[in-house]
Amino acid sequence: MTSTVETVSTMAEAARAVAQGATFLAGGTIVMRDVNAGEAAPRIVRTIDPSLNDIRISGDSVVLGAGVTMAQVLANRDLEFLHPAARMIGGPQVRNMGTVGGNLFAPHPYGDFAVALLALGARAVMAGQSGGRPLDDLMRDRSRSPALVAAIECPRPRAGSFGFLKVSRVKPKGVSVLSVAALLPREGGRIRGPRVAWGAMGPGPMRGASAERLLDGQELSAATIDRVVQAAAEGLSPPTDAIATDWYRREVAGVHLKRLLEQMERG
Amino acid sequence: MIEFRKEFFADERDDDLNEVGKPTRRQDILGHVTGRSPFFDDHLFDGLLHMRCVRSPHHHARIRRVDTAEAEKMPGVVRVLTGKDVPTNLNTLLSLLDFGIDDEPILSTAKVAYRGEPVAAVIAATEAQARAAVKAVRVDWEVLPHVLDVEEAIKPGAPTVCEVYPDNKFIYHGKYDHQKLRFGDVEAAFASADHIVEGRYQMSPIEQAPIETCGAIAAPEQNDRYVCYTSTQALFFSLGTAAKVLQTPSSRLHFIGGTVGGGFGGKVDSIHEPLAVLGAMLTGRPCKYAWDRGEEMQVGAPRGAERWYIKDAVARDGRITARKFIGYFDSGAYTRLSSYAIIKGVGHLPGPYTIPNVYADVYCVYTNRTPATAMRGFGITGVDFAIENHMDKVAETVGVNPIELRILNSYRDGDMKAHRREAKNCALVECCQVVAEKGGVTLSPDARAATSLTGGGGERAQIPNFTATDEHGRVEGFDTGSYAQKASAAATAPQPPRTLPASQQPTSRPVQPPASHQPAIPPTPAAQPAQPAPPQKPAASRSGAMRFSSLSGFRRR
Amino acid sequence: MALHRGRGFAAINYPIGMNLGGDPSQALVHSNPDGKFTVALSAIDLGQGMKSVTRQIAAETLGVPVEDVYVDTADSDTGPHDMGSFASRGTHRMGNAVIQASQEARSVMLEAAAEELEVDAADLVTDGRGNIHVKGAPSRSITTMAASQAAQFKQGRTIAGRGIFLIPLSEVDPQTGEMTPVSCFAHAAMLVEVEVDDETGEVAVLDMQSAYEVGRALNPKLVEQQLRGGAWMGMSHAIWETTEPYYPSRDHGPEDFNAYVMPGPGDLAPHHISVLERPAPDGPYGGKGPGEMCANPVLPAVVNAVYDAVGVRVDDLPVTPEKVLRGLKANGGAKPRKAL
Amino acid sequence: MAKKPVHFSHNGVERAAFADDGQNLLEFLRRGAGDLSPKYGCGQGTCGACTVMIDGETQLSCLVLAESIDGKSIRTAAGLASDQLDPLQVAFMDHFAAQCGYCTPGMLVSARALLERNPKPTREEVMEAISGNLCRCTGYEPIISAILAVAEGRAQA
Repeated sequence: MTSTVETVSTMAEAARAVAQGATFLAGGTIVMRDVNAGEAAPRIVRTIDPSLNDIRISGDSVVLGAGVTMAQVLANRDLEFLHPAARMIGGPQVRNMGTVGGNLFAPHPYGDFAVALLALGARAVMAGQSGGRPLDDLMRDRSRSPALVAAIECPRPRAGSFGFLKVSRVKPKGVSVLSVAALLPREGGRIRGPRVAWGAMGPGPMRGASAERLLDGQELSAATIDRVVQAAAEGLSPPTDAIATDWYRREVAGVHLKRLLEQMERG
Repeated sequence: MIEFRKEFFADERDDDLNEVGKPTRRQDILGHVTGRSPFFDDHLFDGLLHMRCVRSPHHHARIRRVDTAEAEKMPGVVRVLTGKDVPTNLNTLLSLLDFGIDDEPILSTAKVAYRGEPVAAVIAATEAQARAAVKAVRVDWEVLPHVLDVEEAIKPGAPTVCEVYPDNKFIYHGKYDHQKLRFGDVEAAFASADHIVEGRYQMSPIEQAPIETCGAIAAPEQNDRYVCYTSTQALFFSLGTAAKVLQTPSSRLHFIGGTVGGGFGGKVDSIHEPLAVLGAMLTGRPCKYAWDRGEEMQVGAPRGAERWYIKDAVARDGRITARKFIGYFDSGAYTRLSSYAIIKGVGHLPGPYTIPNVYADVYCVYTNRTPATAMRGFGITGVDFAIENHMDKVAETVGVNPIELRILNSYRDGDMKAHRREAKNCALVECCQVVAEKGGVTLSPDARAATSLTGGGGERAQIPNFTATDEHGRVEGFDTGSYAQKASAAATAPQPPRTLPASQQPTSRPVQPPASHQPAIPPTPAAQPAQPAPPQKPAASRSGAMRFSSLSGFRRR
Repeated sequence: MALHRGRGFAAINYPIGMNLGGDPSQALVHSNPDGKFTVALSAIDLGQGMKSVTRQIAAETLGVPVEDVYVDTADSDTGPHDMGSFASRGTHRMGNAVIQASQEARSVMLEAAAEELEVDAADLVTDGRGNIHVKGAPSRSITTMAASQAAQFKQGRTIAGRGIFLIPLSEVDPQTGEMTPVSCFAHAAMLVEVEVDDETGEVAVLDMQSAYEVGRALNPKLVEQQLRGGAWMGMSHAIWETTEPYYPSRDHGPEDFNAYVMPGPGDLAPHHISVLERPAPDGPYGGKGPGEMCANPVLPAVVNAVYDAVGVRVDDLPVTPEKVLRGLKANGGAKPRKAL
Repeated sequence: MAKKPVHFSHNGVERAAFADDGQNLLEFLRRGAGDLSPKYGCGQGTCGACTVMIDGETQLSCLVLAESIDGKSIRTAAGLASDQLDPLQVAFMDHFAAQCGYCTPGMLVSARALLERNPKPTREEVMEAISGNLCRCTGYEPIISAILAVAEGRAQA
């Protein structure tokens, strides 16, 4: 199927087209690849709406336009907590192209930035709708987005409470064996309401419920970490692909979560 | 991080030359850094058409019907080719050198034997249109059982991958279903060895992965000729193949290449040139046929997998007295170049060592996967991985330093090699010594004093008095002949070759050693019982007519 | 977690060219009236430097500066037959053909010069800088340009030469495998140091120490390109690459460079190369062909190093983290050997 | 098929051309603008051979919709040399940093973009900058050396 591309001036128009079944083209790293392969939808829409690239920083949260690129994230000091994840997306060219919104829909093994956002408890603002919708909802079935994502609202984590790790076969740029992000808010030394998210450990970014359960209310001691590591892969359904088998991903998930937690503990 | 150790072999070299030995800049470097080097796809043509193939989604299937009607009506589509459009729709690459029987269709019509095998080619105005039309070609498949493992493929009852070789093994010299190497008597040496060391090694299939994918652009030229810009690694292989497949005099073909974005062996197969030229012939317009990256990786022929079993007899001091190989090359669905790689590989055994008794049975095995072809180190890399991994096991078994072990067994000038030619110009010992020195590995005085120029010859120059030979794997149905002249023999073969039943196989001596000696080596493949007659093999191209090969002159086909 | 270091060694030889079909290559060399030479081939430069090495060989043989030689390849209308660029045959086979063609062209050039200088051609030598002079008498000289112009416009001589390399077709004995496979061999030895992560099975290559014997290094920088790039490829074959990660299953075959993994710039190991040069008696100026064999010793050396580091021997390539980890689990953990 | 007009600056020269619907920038530059220096290696964004600079940023031209560069400035390897070669080009020649030459144009564009935003990169920064450009021939080391030589002022311009 050959594709037709429409360019519209506003997000609202783009949202209407998406509602009618069009595919939204942003950075191009996913959709243009499909266009080249003859696998894209017949109707593609893009917008030159500048709001897509807005970055708004407030005291306790940030709002990233869905068209903000990884490079723009990396260029912004207020977004330092997102740099470890943004830095691990693709090579320099892909980071200049790939967007925050696109990464939410990047198929396995991509989507590591979304893993970070998921752990941070970010919400997606849909075009033409007020209020955000938790990424957890959106990630449940990424193939059927209910509407066009206009922006991401992301709480800013307290210093030292958020960490991200991506494991690749190729350095410095490679796709995920897995990625893992952890948000560990503390109250009096104890972890309260932790959020752990995994990449490449399921069909898309997934919460690590078992790790969260074992971390909640605990101090980040060696004993806690040991318990978490043992159960890390519970409830996850990693795929087998050219990079690794499901067995391998399960085997090393705990090892890498441990390394992330220890790294966060060291600060 | 590079040094030239001029002190070695200095008296064999005259270092006083004008141009040779100088670090002169590459002739092509200015073009490379300015982006002006003309790769095949850097030749622009107005009205260029794009060809893409319809490919099998199955490992093995009969083609009941190919329906191109809908595709032909798609926007931009100029023509859809199927096998009937290809003048000689059966080829084997080395037929230009009279080696092997034509076994591979250009566009398959009867069946497919690997996932990705082409059955039709769409020619359209844009690549996107060609891709869209490819999806509109309807193929009615009858899926057949498939086999993917080399040792499964040669078991009785395995599905026949390629009808030309019904037992899934290439036939060498019109006589044997494998290539033999026999030097001395390995079984006698095993019987008296201090140690037996065995191993099984699996070399992986590998993509050549040039950054430029493989392709060609052909266009009508003046004087009823066709120009073809190509990424080929072998200009006359590609030209000769196109002439043969298109039944056209080679004088009508003008091939231009030579500036290629990496090859590593993956651009020898001459897949694109015949179809690009055919497209130009049938449409009268310039036509490009190139792989995308996905095709390059999964449809383009990889370095084939190899499985090796090695068994050594080793003396207490680390000297290897016998080495036996059983090797299986995974050729994939068709022969391409694997049959020859085995010849080259067998001439390389037992590696750079002087071993008085050597045995090898190496099989070119057909499986339902992408045909294999050349890659950097073709015929050698896989077995060297096996040998040198094995040497490490030998070193551990006898408790000898691994570098020392290599020097101890290293071939020297004047030694007799297993293929019965004298070793000359050797330098393995010196390489080992230099690395030991750099790595701080202490060698014994003997190993330090060793040289490639000394210690060889004499008794080591002798061909063994007795070499055990055998007739296992004997096939009937081919005329015997040299490996280099077999196409003519094949032309007269009335039936596909068959392996003789075991009871009829002549053997000059038992080749199966006591089982206790070689648990890791699979039994010498037993002769297979007769199978139902395979489908009649395509015979269209094997008329008796003389044709000219640009590579090897006139010969009968 | 523990990281374990180990070293592995391998040594190989490598056959140059092939015996199939006599392995022929042809070359044509001619000069224009300015004394500049064109070498017409149908050989392929895939990056290995075919154009450059034949250019240097032609210049050396002709006795002219390399700048005065241009290698034109590959056009089937003008370049004579060549088997192709594979089997490490290019430098050796085509180099020999270019020498032969250049020798013939040189002899005509010297005859033209001799006629102008009124001396015997046998007494003439070239200085490699564009001059031809009487041996021992540099003042009695003529430029290659003047000689070429005289040949073209005055003497009616064609400064041109033809060359071919061909070996006798070798039979292979079906019963014993007796054959003449190739004409000469290159050699290599390699010591690789690796580091293995015993919790993840990941292998990092830390260092490579090599010795490569390549015949004469016809252009040391081109040789280095092959050895360095080839060793990288060998390391890639050893640990990263395959088209069929679960061979013999065909599932999960990579279709892009994200799934087809190869070591990136962050995976490189220092590679300390020593080049040895034992000239091949039948090679062009003793050259062999380093292009293929450079990768080969790395594969087994890596496997042997991993075994040395943790006691896990991976007999099927590539040495993925999964295979190492499975081996570690089967052995009950790392069993460092440190035998080298 | 719809054609869309595109005005853009191409290596400093103002140009106008028509892009096909869905056409990527790589094809547009090569067949539409006759700039053959960006190369097709994958069409998937995984090899970097098609790298160009768009308003000073490296992007993968195979994944850029051609019409989206309307009003933008494109630089390619073909535009690196003006009266004289770019120092990176000279360094690539001197360091034998190209073999087959197919990845070279994209590699040079990535290197040029690096040095423009970071004239004194570390080795790690160089490796990061070229990590989206695959080379199958060299093993990267000569490429890294060439770029560092320019950064350290060791290369002759």
